[in-house]
Amino acid sequence: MSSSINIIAFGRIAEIIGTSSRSFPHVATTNELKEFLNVKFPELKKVKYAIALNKKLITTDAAIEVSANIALLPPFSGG
Amino acid sequence: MSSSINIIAFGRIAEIIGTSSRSFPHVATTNELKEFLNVKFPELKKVKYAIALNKKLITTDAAIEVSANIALLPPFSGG
Amino acid sequence: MEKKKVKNIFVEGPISAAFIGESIAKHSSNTNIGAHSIFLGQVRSDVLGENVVQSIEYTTYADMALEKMAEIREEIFAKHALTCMHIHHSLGIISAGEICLFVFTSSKRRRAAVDACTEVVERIKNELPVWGKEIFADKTHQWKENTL
Amino acid sequence: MEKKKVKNIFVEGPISAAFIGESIAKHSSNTNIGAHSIFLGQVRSDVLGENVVQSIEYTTYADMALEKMAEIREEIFAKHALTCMHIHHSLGIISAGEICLFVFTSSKRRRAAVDACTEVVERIKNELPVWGKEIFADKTHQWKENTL
Repeated sequence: MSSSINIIAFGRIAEIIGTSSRSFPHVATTNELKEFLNVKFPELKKVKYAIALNKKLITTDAAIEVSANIALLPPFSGG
Repeated sequence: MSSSINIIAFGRIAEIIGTSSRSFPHVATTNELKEFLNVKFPELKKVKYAIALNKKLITTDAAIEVSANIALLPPFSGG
Repeated sequence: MEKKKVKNIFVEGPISAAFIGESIAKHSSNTNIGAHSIFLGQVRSDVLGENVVQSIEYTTYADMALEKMAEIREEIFAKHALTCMHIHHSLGIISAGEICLFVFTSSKRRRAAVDACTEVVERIKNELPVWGKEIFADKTHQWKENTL
Repeated sequence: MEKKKVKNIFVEGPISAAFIGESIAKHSSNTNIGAHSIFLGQVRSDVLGENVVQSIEYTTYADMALEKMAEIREEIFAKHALTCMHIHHSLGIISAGEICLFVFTSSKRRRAAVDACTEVVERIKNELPVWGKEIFADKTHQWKENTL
Protein backbone atom coordinates (compact mmCIF):
# COMPACT_ATOMS: atom_id res chain seq x y z
CA MET A 1 0.00 0.00 0.00
CA SER A 2 1.51 3.34 -1.03
CA SER A 3 1.42 6.10 1.56
CA SER A 4 -0.82 9.11 1.21
CA ILE A 5 -1.04 12.57 2.70
CA ASN A 6 -4.09 14.49 3.80
CA ILE A 7 -4.52 18.05 2.67
CA ILE A 8 -6.97 20.70 3.84
CA ALA A 9 -7.85 23.69 1.72
CA PHE A 10 -9.58 26.99 2.32
CA GLY A 11 -11.41 29.74 0.49
CA ARG A 12 -10.85 29.93 -3.22
CA ILE A 13 -8.45 26.97 -3.17
CA ALA A 14 -11.12 24.72 -1.66
CA GLU A 15 -13.45 25.81 -4.48
CA ILE A 16 -10.86 24.91 -7.11
CA ILE A 17 -10.00 21.48 -5.75
CA GLY A 18 -13.68 20.89 -5.03
CA THR A 19 -13.38 20.02 -1.35
CA SER A 20 -11.89 21.30 1.89
CA SER A 21 -10.17 18.04 2.85
CA ARG A 22 -8.71 15.37 0.61
CA SER A 23 -6.03 12.67 0.37
CA PHE A 24 -3.32 12.61 -2.27
CA PRO A 25 -0.42 10.23 -2.91
CA HIS A 26 2.55 11.15 -0.78
CA VAL A 27 5.03 13.57 -2.34
CA ALA A 28 8.39 14.32 -0.75
CA THR A 29 8.44 18.13 -0.58
CA THR A 30 6.18 21.17 -0.71
CA ASN A 31 7.54 22.20 -4.11
CA GLU A 32 6.70 18.74 -5.48
CA LEU A 33 3.24 19.07 -3.98
CA LYS A 34 2.72 22.38 -5.79
CA GLU A 35 3.81 20.84 -9.09
CA PHE A 36 1.51 17.88 -8.55
CA LEU A 37 -1.45 20.13 -7.72
CA ASN A 38 -0.80 22.48 -10.64
CA VAL A 39 -1.01 19.54 -13.02
CA LYS A 40 -4.10 18.09 -11.41
CA PHE A 41 -5.87 21.48 -11.03
CA PRO A 42 -4.58 23.82 -13.75
CA GLU A 43 -6.70 26.67 -12.37
CA LEU A 44 -4.44 26.76 -9.31
CA LYS A 45 -1.70 28.22 -11.48
CA LYS A 46 -3.73 31.44 -11.65
CA VAL A 47 -4.06 31.72 -7.89
CA LYS A 48 -1.55 32.87 -5.32
CA TYR A 49 -1.53 30.48 -2.40
CA ALA A 50 0.70 29.45 0.46
CA ILE A 51 1.29 26.07 2.08
CA ALA A 52 1.26 25.58 5.84
CA LEU A 53 2.94 22.51 7.33
CA ASN A 54 1.82 21.73 10.85
CA LYS A 55 0.21 25.17 11.10
CA LYS A 56 3.38 27.06 10.06
CA LEU A 57 3.68 28.93 6.78
CA ILE A 58 6.33 27.43 4.50
CA THR A 59 8.51 30.00 2.74
CA THR A 60 11.08 27.71 1.14
CA ASP A 61 10.85 24.12 -0.08
CA ALA A 62 10.25 21.76 2.88
CA ALA A 63 10.10 18.01 3.38
CA ILE A 64 6.63 16.55 3.89
CA GLU A 65 6.22 13.88 6.55
CA VAL A 66 3.37 11.44 5.96
CA SER A 67 1.76 12.52 9.19
CA ALA A 68 2.07 16.29 8.49
CA ASN A 69 -0.89 18.63 8.65
CA ILE A 70 -0.84 20.19 5.19
CA ALA A 71 -2.99 23.21 4.41
CA LEU A 72 -3.42 25.24 1.22
CA LEU A 73 -4.02 28.89 2.06
CA PRO A 74 -5.18 31.59 -0.36
CA PRO A 75 -4.40 35.25 0.52
CA PHE A 76 -5.81 36.17 3.91
CA SER A 77 -8.76 38.51 4.15
CA GLY A 78 -9.86 38.60 7.76
CA GLY A 79 -10.87 41.62 9.81
CA MET B 1 -14.53 107.36 35.86
CA SER B 2 -11.54 105.25 34.90
CA SER B 3 -12.23 102.32 32.61
CA SER B 4 -11.97 98.72 33.78
CA ILE B 5 -11.59 95.33 32.19
CA ASN B 6 -13.25 92.10 33.13
CA ILE B 7 -11.15 89.00 33.51
CA ILE B 8 -12.20 85.37 33.84
CA ALA B 9 -9.92 82.77 35.36
CA PHE B 10 -9.87 79.00 35.48
CA GLY B 11 -8.46 76.13 37.49
CA ARG B 12 -5.50 76.92 39.68
CA ILE B 13 -5.47 80.58 38.58
CA ALA B 14 -9.04 81.08 39.78
CA GLU B 15 -7.97 79.62 43.14
CA ILE B 16 -5.07 82.06 43.40
CA ILE B 17 -7.01 85.18 42.51
CA GLY B 18 -9.89 83.92 44.62
CA THR B 19 -12.63 84.10 42.03
CA SER B 20 -13.44 83.04 38.49
CA SER B 21 -14.54 86.46 37.27
CA ARG B 22 -13.35 89.87 38.37
CA SER B 23 -12.82 93.48 37.24
CA PHE B 24 -9.46 95.22 37.23
CA PRO B 25 -8.38 98.72 36.16
CA HIS B 26 -7.74 98.84 32.44
CA VAL B 27 -4.18 98.10 31.36
CA ALA B 28 -2.97 98.64 27.80
CA THR B 29 -1.40 95.30 26.90
CA THR B 30 -1.28 91.66 27.94
CA ASN B 31 2.31 92.03 29.20
CA GLU B 32 1.24 94.94 31.41
CA LEU B 33 -1.64 92.83 32.66
CA LYS B 34 0.76 90.04 33.64
CA GLU B 35 2.97 92.51 35.50
CA PHE B 36 -0.04 93.97 37.28
CA LEU B 37 -1.32 90.54 38.29
CA ASN B 38 2.10 89.32 39.44
CA VAL B 39 2.31 92.27 41.82
CA LYS B 40 -1.23 91.85 43.10
CA PHE B 41 -1.01 88.02 43.37
CA PRO B 42 2.64 87.06 43.94
CA GLU B 43 1.71 83.37 43.90
CA LEU B 44 0.97 83.71 40.17
CA LYS B 45 4.70 84.05 39.53
CA LYS B 46 5.07 80.38 40.42
CA VAL B 47 2.41 79.27 37.95
CA LYS B 48 2.61 78.88 34.21
CA TYR B 49 -0.45 80.43 32.60
CA ALA B 50 -1.57 81.78 29.26
CA ILE B 51 -3.84 84.68 28.37
CA ALA B 52 -6.66 84.38 25.87
CA LEU B 53 -8.06 87.52 24.27
CA ASN B 54 -11.48 87.04 22.70
CA LYS B 55 -11.04 83.26 22.96
CA LYS B 56 -7.68 83.21 21.15
CA LEU B 57 -4.43 82.33 22.89
CA ILE B 58 -1.98 85.26 22.97
CA THR B 59 1.61 84.31 22.21
CA THR B 60 3.18 87.78 22.01
CA ASP B 61 2.30 91.05 23.73
CA ALA B 62 -1.11 92.27 22.52
CA ALA B 63 -3.21 95.38 23.02
CA ILE B 64 -6.21 95.02 25.32
CA GLU B 65 -9.46 96.68 24.27
CA VAL B 66 -11.77 97.66 27.12
CA SER B 67 -14.44 95.37 25.73
CA ALA B 68 -12.12 92.36 25.25
CA ASN B 69 -12.90 88.97 26.72
CA ILE B 70 -9.82 88.29 28.80
CA ALA B 71 -9.16 84.84 30.23
CA LEU B 72 -6.34 83.49 32.37
CA LEU B 73 -5.64 79.86 31.49
CA PRO B 74 -3.46 77.46 33.46
CA PRO B 75 -1.97 74.43 31.59
CA PHE B 76 -4.72 72.36 30.01
CA SER B 77 -5.52 68.93 31.40
CA GLY B 78 -8.60 67.68 29.59
CA GLY B 79 -9.24 64.19 28.24
CA MET C 1 -14.79 86.37 11.31
CA GLU C 2 -15.30 83.05 9.60
CA LYS C 3 -18.23 80.99 10.72
CA LYS C 4 -17.81 77.39 11.85
CA LYS C 5 -20.56 75.03 12.89
CA VAL C 6 -20.06 74.83 16.64
CA LYS C 7 -21.22 71.50 18.13
CA ASN C 8 -21.34 70.91 21.84
CA ILE C 9 -18.98 68.18 23.01
CA PHE C 10 -19.50 68.58 26.76
CA VAL C 11 -21.71 66.38 28.90
CA GLU C 12 -22.31 66.68 32.62
CA GLY C 13 -21.01 63.62 34.48
CA PRO C 14 -19.45 60.38 33.24
CA ILE C 15 -20.01 58.81 29.81
CA SER C 16 -21.76 55.47 30.21
CA ALA C 17 -20.70 52.28 28.44
CA ALA C 18 -24.33 51.89 27.33
CA PHE C 19 -24.20 55.27 25.59
CA ILE C 20 -21.05 54.17 23.76
CA GLY C 21 -22.78 50.95 22.71
CA GLU C 22 -25.77 52.92 21.41
CA SER C 23 -23.50 55.28 19.48
CA ILE C 24 -21.87 52.28 17.78
CA ALA C 25 -25.26 50.71 16.98
CA LYS C 26 -26.42 53.90 15.21
CA HIS C 27 -23.72 53.42 12.59
CA SER C 28 -24.98 50.07 11.27
CA SER C 29 -27.23 51.88 8.79
CA ASN C 30 -24.23 53.51 7.12
CA THR C 31 -22.97 50.59 5.05
CA ASN C 32 -20.28 52.75 3.47
CA ILE C 33 -18.33 52.52 6.74
CA GLY C 34 -15.70 49.78 7.00
CA ALA C 35 -13.82 50.84 10.13
CA HIS C 36 -14.45 52.56 13.45
CA SER C 37 -11.76 53.80 15.79
CA ILE C 38 -12.66 54.66 19.37
CA PHE C 39 -10.62 56.24 22.13
CA LEU C 40 -11.88 56.29 25.71
CA GLY C 41 -10.31 58.18 28.57
CA GLN C 42 -10.97 56.59 31.96
CA VAL C 43 -10.27 58.26 35.31
CA ARG C 44 -7.33 56.53 36.96
CA SER C 45 -6.89 56.24 40.72
CA ASP C 46 -3.29 57.37 40.66
CA VAL C 47 -1.31 57.11 43.87
CA LEU C 48 0.64 60.22 44.94
CA GLY C 49 2.56 59.53 48.11
CA GLU C 50 -0.04 58.57 50.66
CA ASN C 51 -2.92 59.91 48.59
CA VAL C 52 -5.07 58.13 46.05
CA VAL C 53 -7.09 59.92 43.36
CA GLN C 54 -10.78 59.29 43.96
CA SER C 55 -12.19 61.46 41.20
CA ILE C 56 -11.37 64.22 38.76
CA GLU C 57 -13.49 67.35 38.52
CA TYR C 58 -13.46 68.77 35.00
CA THR C 59 -14.14 72.40 34.17
CA THR C 60 -13.80 74.25 30.87
CA TYR C 61 -13.85 77.63 29.23
CA ALA C 62 -16.73 76.40 27.09
CA ASP C 63 -16.92 79.25 24.55
CA MET C 64 -13.26 79.00 23.69
CA ALA C 65 -13.15 75.18 23.84
CA LEU C 66 -16.07 74.73 21.45
CA GLU C 67 -14.70 77.29 19.01
CA LYS C 68 -11.31 75.53 19.08
CA MET C 69 -13.00 72.13 18.71
CA ALA C 70 -14.88 73.36 15.62
CA GLU C 71 -11.55 74.45 14.15
CA ILE C 72 -9.93 71.08 14.96
CA ARG C 73 -12.93 69.22 13.51
CA GLU C 74 -12.67 71.17 10.26
CA GLU C 75 -8.95 70.47 9.97
CA ILE C 76 -9.35 66.76 10.75
CA PHE C 77 -12.08 66.36 8.11
CA ALA C 78 -9.93 68.23 5.57
CA LYS C 79 -6.99 65.91 6.28
CA HIS C 80 -8.61 62.47 6.66
CA ALA C 81 -11.31 60.75 4.56
CA LEU C 82 -13.73 60.38 7.45
CA THR C 83 -17.37 59.40 7.28
CA CYS C 84 -18.09 60.88 10.69
CA MET C 85 -16.55 61.92 13.99
CA HIS C 86 -18.22 62.16 17.40
CA ILE C 87 -16.62 63.64 20.50
CA HIS C 88 -17.91 63.72 24.06
CA HIS C 89 -16.03 65.15 27.04
CA SER C 90 -17.28 65.03 30.61
CA LEU C 91 -17.58 67.99 32.94
CA GLY C 92 -18.07 67.86 36.71
CA ILE C 93 -16.93 65.13 39.06
CA ILE C 94 -15.95 61.83 37.41
CA SER C 95 -14.99 58.97 39.73
CA ALA C 96 -12.06 56.62 39.20
CA GLY C 97 -13.08 53.89 36.74
CA GLU C 98 -15.59 56.13 34.96
CA ILE C 99 -15.18 57.34 31.39
CA CYS C 100 -14.53 61.06 30.80
CA LEU C 101 -13.63 61.19 27.09
CA PHE C 102 -15.16 59.39 24.11
CA VAL C 103 -13.71 59.99 20.65
CA PHE C 104 -15.30 58.04 17.80
CA THR C 105 -14.17 58.21 14.15
CA SER C 106 -15.47 56.18 11.20
CA SER C 107 -14.28 55.77 7.64
CA LYS C 108 -14.42 53.53 4.61
CA ARG C 109 -10.93 52.09 5.12
CA ARG C 110 -9.21 51.79 8.46
CA ARG C 111 -6.28 54.18 8.01
CA ALA C 112 -8.38 57.37 8.06
CA ALA C 113 -10.41 56.44 11.15
CA VAL C 114 -7.34 55.26 13.09
CA ASP C 115 -5.12 58.23 12.22
CA ALA C 116 -7.87 60.81 12.78
CA CYS C 117 -8.78 59.31 16.16
CA THR C 118 -5.20 59.39 17.44
CA GLU C 119 -4.68 62.91 16.12
CA VAL C 120 -7.87 64.36 17.55
CA VAL C 121 -7.17 62.86 20.99
CA GLU C 122 -3.75 64.56 21.03
CA ARG C 123 -5.28 67.86 19.95
CA ILE C 124 -8.06 67.67 22.55
CA LYS C 125 -5.51 67.11 25.30
CA ASN C 126 -3.14 69.84 24.11
CA GLU C 127 -5.42 72.52 22.72
CA LEU C 128 -8.77 72.52 24.52
CA PRO C 129 -9.09 74.78 27.58
CA VAL C 130 -10.25 72.03 29.93
CA TRP C 131 -8.91 71.45 33.43
CA GLY C 132 -8.94 68.38 35.61
CA LYS C 133 -8.75 68.71 39.37
CA GLU C 134 -7.62 65.43 40.94
CA ILE C 135 -9.48 64.97 44.18
CA PHE C 136 -7.89 62.70 46.77
CA ALA C 137 -9.51 60.48 49.39
CA ASP C 138 -8.71 63.06 52.10
CA LYS C 139 -10.49 65.78 50.02
CA THR C 140 -7.29 67.65 49.19
CA HIS C 141 -6.66 68.15 45.49
CA GLN C 142 -4.08 68.90 42.85
CA TRP C 143 -4.42 70.23 39.32
CA LYS C 144 -3.64 67.78 36.56
CA GLU C 145 -1.25 68.81 33.81
CA ASN C 146 -1.22 66.99 30.52
CA THR C 147 2.20 65.93 29.40
CA LEU C 148 2.93 66.32 25.70
CA MET D 1 7.28 22.94 21.18
CA GLU D 2 6.75 25.96 23.36
CA LYS D 3 3.39 26.27 25.05
CA LYS D 4 1.29 29.42 24.67
CA LYS D 5 -2.07 30.07 26.29
CA VAL D 6 -4.44 29.75 23.35
CA LYS D 7 -7.59 31.86 23.74
CA ASN D 8 -10.45 31.61 21.30
CA ILE D 9 -11.13 34.82 19.39
CA PHE D 10 -13.81 33.50 17.03
CA VAL D 11 -17.53 34.03 17.46
CA GLU D 12 -20.29 32.78 15.20
CA GLY D 13 -22.18 35.67 13.61
CA PRO D 14 -21.87 39.45 14.03
CA ILE D 15 -20.55 41.23 17.12
CA SER D 16 -23.33 43.29 18.69
CA ALA D 17 -22.92 46.89 19.84
CA ALA D 18 -24.44 45.83 23.17
CA PHE D 19 -21.66 43.26 23.64
CA ILE D 20 -19.08 45.98 22.99
CA GLY D 21 -20.79 48.24 25.54
CA GLU D 22 -20.74 45.43 28.11
CA SER D 23 -17.06 44.76 27.46
CA ILE D 24 -16.29 48.42 28.12
CA ALA D 25 -18.40 48.44 31.30
CA LYS D 26 -16.45 45.48 32.71
CA HIS D 27 -13.31 47.62 32.81
CA SER D 28 -14.61 50.22 35.25
CA SER D 29 -13.42 48.12 38.18
CA ASN D 30 -9.81 48.36 36.99
CA THR D 31 -8.97 51.88 38.15
CA ASN D 32 -5.38 51.49 36.99
CA ILE D 33 -6.60 51.94 33.41
CA GLY D 34 -6.46 55.45 31.95
CA ALA D 35 -7.05 54.76 28.27
CA HIS D 36 -8.93 52.34 26.04
CA SER D 37 -8.43 52.00 22.31
CA ILE D 38 -11.01 50.15 20.24
CA PHE D 39 -11.03 49.14 16.60
CA LEU D 40 -14.18 47.83 14.93
CA GLY D 41 -14.38 46.34 11.48
CA GLN D 42 -17.79 46.76 9.86
CA VAL D 43 -18.93 44.97 6.69
CA ARG D 44 -19.13 47.49 3.85
CA SER D 45 -21.60 47.20 0.97
CA ASP D 46 -18.97 47.83 -1.68
CA VAL D 47 -20.15 48.30 -5.23
CA LEU D 48 -18.36 46.26 -7.92
CA GLY D 49 -19.71 47.11 -11.34
CA GLU D 50 -23.41 46.31 -11.15
CA ASN D 51 -23.06 44.24 -7.99
CA VAL D 52 -23.35 45.33 -4.38
CA VAL D 53 -21.87 43.38 -1.45
CA GLN D 54 -24.70 42.18 0.78
CA SER D 55 -22.65 40.19 3.26
CA ILE D 56 -19.28 38.60 3.88
CA GLU D 57 -18.93 34.98 4.89
CA TYR D 58 -15.88 34.43 7.07
CA THR D 59 -14.08 31.12 7.42
CA THR D 60 -10.81 30.29 9.15
CA TYR D 61 -8.21 27.63 9.70
CA ALA D 62 -8.95 27.85 13.40
CA ASP D 63 -6.07 25.76 14.77
CA MET D 64 -3.47 27.76 12.91
CA ALA D 65 -5.21 31.13 13.47
CA LEU D 66 -5.46 30.69 17.23
CA GLU D 67 -1.87 29.54 17.51
CA LYS D 68 -0.73 32.57 15.50
CA MET D 69 -2.97 34.85 17.56
CA ALA D 70 -1.40 33.55 20.79
CA GLU D 71 2.02 34.36 19.33
CA ILE D 72 0.90 37.87 18.30
CA ARG D 73 -0.66 38.44 21.74
CA GLU D 74 2.57 37.48 23.46
CA GLU D 75 4.61 39.81 21.25
CA ILE D 76 2.19 42.72 21.70
CA PHE D 77 2.26 42.36 25.49
CA ALA D 78 6.05 42.19 25.46
CA LYS D 79 6.24 45.38 23.39
CA HIS D 80 3.50 47.59 24.90
CA ALA D 81 2.63 48.30 28.54
CA LEU D 82 -0.92 46.99 28.24
CA THR D 83 -3.34 46.25 31.04
CA CYS D 84 -5.43 43.97 28.85
CA MET D 85 -6.35 43.12 25.28
CA HIS D 86 -9.53 41.49 23.98
CA ILE D 87 -10.07 40.32 20.43
CA HIS D 88 -13.22 38.98 18.78
CA HIS D 89 -13.54 37.99 15.13
CA SER D 90 -16.75 36.85 13.49
CA LEU D 91 -17.20 33.67 11.48
CA GLY D 92 -20.11 32.84 9.19
CA ILE D 93 -22.28 35.29 7.29
CA ILE D 94 -22.06 38.91 8.42
CA SER D 95 -24.37 41.40 6.69
CA ALA D 96 -23.36 44.87 5.51
CA GLY D 97 -23.49 47.27 8.46
CA GLU D 98 -22.71 44.54 11.00
CA ILE D 99 -19.49 44.35 12.99
CA CYS D 100 -17.06 41.50 12.25
CA LEU D 101 -13.95 42.52 14.21
CA PHE D 102 -13.59 43.98 17.71
CA VAL D 103 -10.11 44.78 19.03
CA PHE D 104 -9.95 46.33 22.51
CA THR D 105 -6.73 47.38 24.25
CA SER D 106 -6.36 49.16 27.60
CA SER D 107 -3.42 50.73 29.38
CA LYS D 108 -2.41 53.21 32.05
CA ARG D 109 -1.40 55.93 29.57
CA ARG D 110 -2.81 56.31 26.11
CA ARG D 111 0.24 55.62 23.96
CA ALA D 112 0.42 51.88 24.74
CA ALA D 113 -3.29 51.20 24.13
CA VAL D 114 -3.37 53.22 20.90
CA ASP D 115 -0.17 51.77 19.42
CA ALA D 116 -1.00 48.19 20.40
CA CYS D 117 -4.50 48.44 18.95
CA THR D 118 -3.27 49.71 15.58
CA GLU D 119 -0.50 47.13 15.46
CA VAL D 120 -2.67 44.16 16.36
CA VAL D 121 -5.30 45.11 13.75
CA GLU D 122 -2.59 45.14 11.07
CA ARG D 123 -1.26 41.80 12.23
CA ILE D 124 -4.74 40.22 12.35
CA LYS D 125 -5.40 41.31 8.77
CA ASN D 126 -2.00 40.21 7.46
CA GLU D 127 -1.16 37.13 9.48
CA LEU D 128 -4.33 35.28 10.50
CA PRO D 129 -5.59 32.57 8.13
CA VAL D 130 -9.10 33.99 7.80
CA TRP D 131 -10.99 34.42 4.55
CA GLY D 132 -13.87 36.67 3.63
CA LYS D 133 -16.19 35.73 0.79
CA GLU D 134 -18.06 38.80 -0.46
CA ILE D 135 -21.58 37.75 -1.36
CA PHE D 136 -23.44 39.94 -3.84
CA ALA D 137 -27.15 40.64 -4.12
CA ASP D 138 -27.40 38.21 -7.07
CA LYS D 139 -25.80 35.45 -4.92
CA THR D 140 -22.54 35.42 -6.88
CA HIS D 141 -19.42 35.97 -4.83
CA GLN D 142 -15.78 36.99 -4.89
CA TRP D 143 -12.97 36.33 -2.43
CA LYS D 144 -11.72 39.38 -0.57
CA GLU D 145 -8.00 40.07 -0.47
CA ASN D 146 -6.55 42.33 2.18
CA THR D 147 -4.30 45.00 0.82
CA LEU D 148 -1.19 45.73 2.85
